[in-house]
Amino acid sequence: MGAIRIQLEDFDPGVEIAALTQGRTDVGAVASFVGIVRGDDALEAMTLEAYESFALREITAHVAEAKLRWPLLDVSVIHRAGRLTPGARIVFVGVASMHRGDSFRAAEFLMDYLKTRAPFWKLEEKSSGANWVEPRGTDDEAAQRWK
Amino acid sequence: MGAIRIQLEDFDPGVEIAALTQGRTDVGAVASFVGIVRGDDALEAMTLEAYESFALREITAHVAEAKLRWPLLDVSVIHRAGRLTPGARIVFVGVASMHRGDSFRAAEFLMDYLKTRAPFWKLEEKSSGANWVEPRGTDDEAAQRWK
Amino acid sequence: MKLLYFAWVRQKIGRSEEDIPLPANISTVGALMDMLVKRGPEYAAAFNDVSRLRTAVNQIHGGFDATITDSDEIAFFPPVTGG
Amino acid sequence: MKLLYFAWVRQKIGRSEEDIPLPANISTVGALMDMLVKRGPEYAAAFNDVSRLRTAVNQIHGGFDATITDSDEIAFFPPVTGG
Repeated sequence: MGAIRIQLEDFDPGVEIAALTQGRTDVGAVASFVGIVRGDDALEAMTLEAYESFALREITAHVAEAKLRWPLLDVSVIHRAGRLTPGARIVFVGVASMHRGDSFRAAEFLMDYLKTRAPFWKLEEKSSGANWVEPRGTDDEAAQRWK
Repeated sequence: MGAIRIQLEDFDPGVEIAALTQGRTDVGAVASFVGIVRGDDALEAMTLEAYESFALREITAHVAEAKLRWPLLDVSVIHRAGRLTPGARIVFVGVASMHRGDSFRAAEFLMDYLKTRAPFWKLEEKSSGANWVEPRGTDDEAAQRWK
Repeated sequence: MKLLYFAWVRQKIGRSEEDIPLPANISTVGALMDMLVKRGPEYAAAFNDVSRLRTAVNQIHGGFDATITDSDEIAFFPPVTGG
Repeated sequence: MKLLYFAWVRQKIGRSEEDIPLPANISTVGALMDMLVKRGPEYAAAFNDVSRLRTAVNQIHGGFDATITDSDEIAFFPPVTGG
């Protein structure tokens, strides 16, 4: 069974992928995505702050929309919060479907939402200090595709 | 480090995803795909036969092409051969990149190749008997997109 | 009513949430902000640049003219940057 | 030369590979097939419907007019169906 969770702890993508197909034989495709903290520009750490209840509600609504748009069998979205260092996993999206195209489309749709409009804020720590990340135009364009 | 393998044994998607980012902090995105045997139409088992040396050579060439098309950091392709029952994993593609769009594009490009033009043949076993699967038109269309 | 603050709004105000009663004469997010600004300079600093401020009432994005009641959850935060 | 057979081609011929010397008068895949058909009905059955047959020489797809030498790996198989 898929799950929607916001958590401080790390996750195991293999466990999450397996959970999407456990006990069923109608799944032909699982597309998944793992987002990771990049160590660009001497980034030392990134703290993710979530409006958790709002985020869970919006993620649930976007998963429901994805299930209306594509014939999906199950979906998982796991998003971490808290202080993460370069190389750490941030987010997991996994989509199970009969055919591969639907799972790829839906996984990218959910990631575009999560990376642009989900109620999270990022505090970047560098040797020069800590700064809240500002929204980026290219991410908005990615999310607009699905309108 | 990524890998290109054809094998009889099962694989662990979590281990393969982790291998793509091990020891580096420049990866921001890992898109991956797991293909699974569906139990449609009372399928009892599917035997995958590979022209292994040819398949490895063609997969390697397509990974190289993907790296030319998109700025990728690492790629893994693992394909099983042999007799598989419904629910069994068949294929894994994992693509590490800085940004999510590139990893999604490349993973789908590689899957479209693998599912349509890679030198594998499928023998389906049903209660009615065993039959070699014929090529499908919709899969060819998926592969044509990348021309 | 329950007030929630996130990111630099939270940092400037110095807390992540608080429960305060809604005064009878206040019925919009904007009027609530005017009231909070009078409570201290930390609110004035947080609400200084409204072009960079977003709000939600009961987890629904809205403008400063959104109406509020004493049972609402009202959140103030910068534009979201996603996960 | 090394001959490889896959899927129902392999099943009809009854083996997955064999090494045979290339006769001096044969220089194309098509001529090789004509020679093999004369070796027995299993080859005739496998090569019966050439519209459903594909070949590769040294792991490069080609037509029945592809030229071959004694050091080549020549494969016969149905249209690939992918993994």
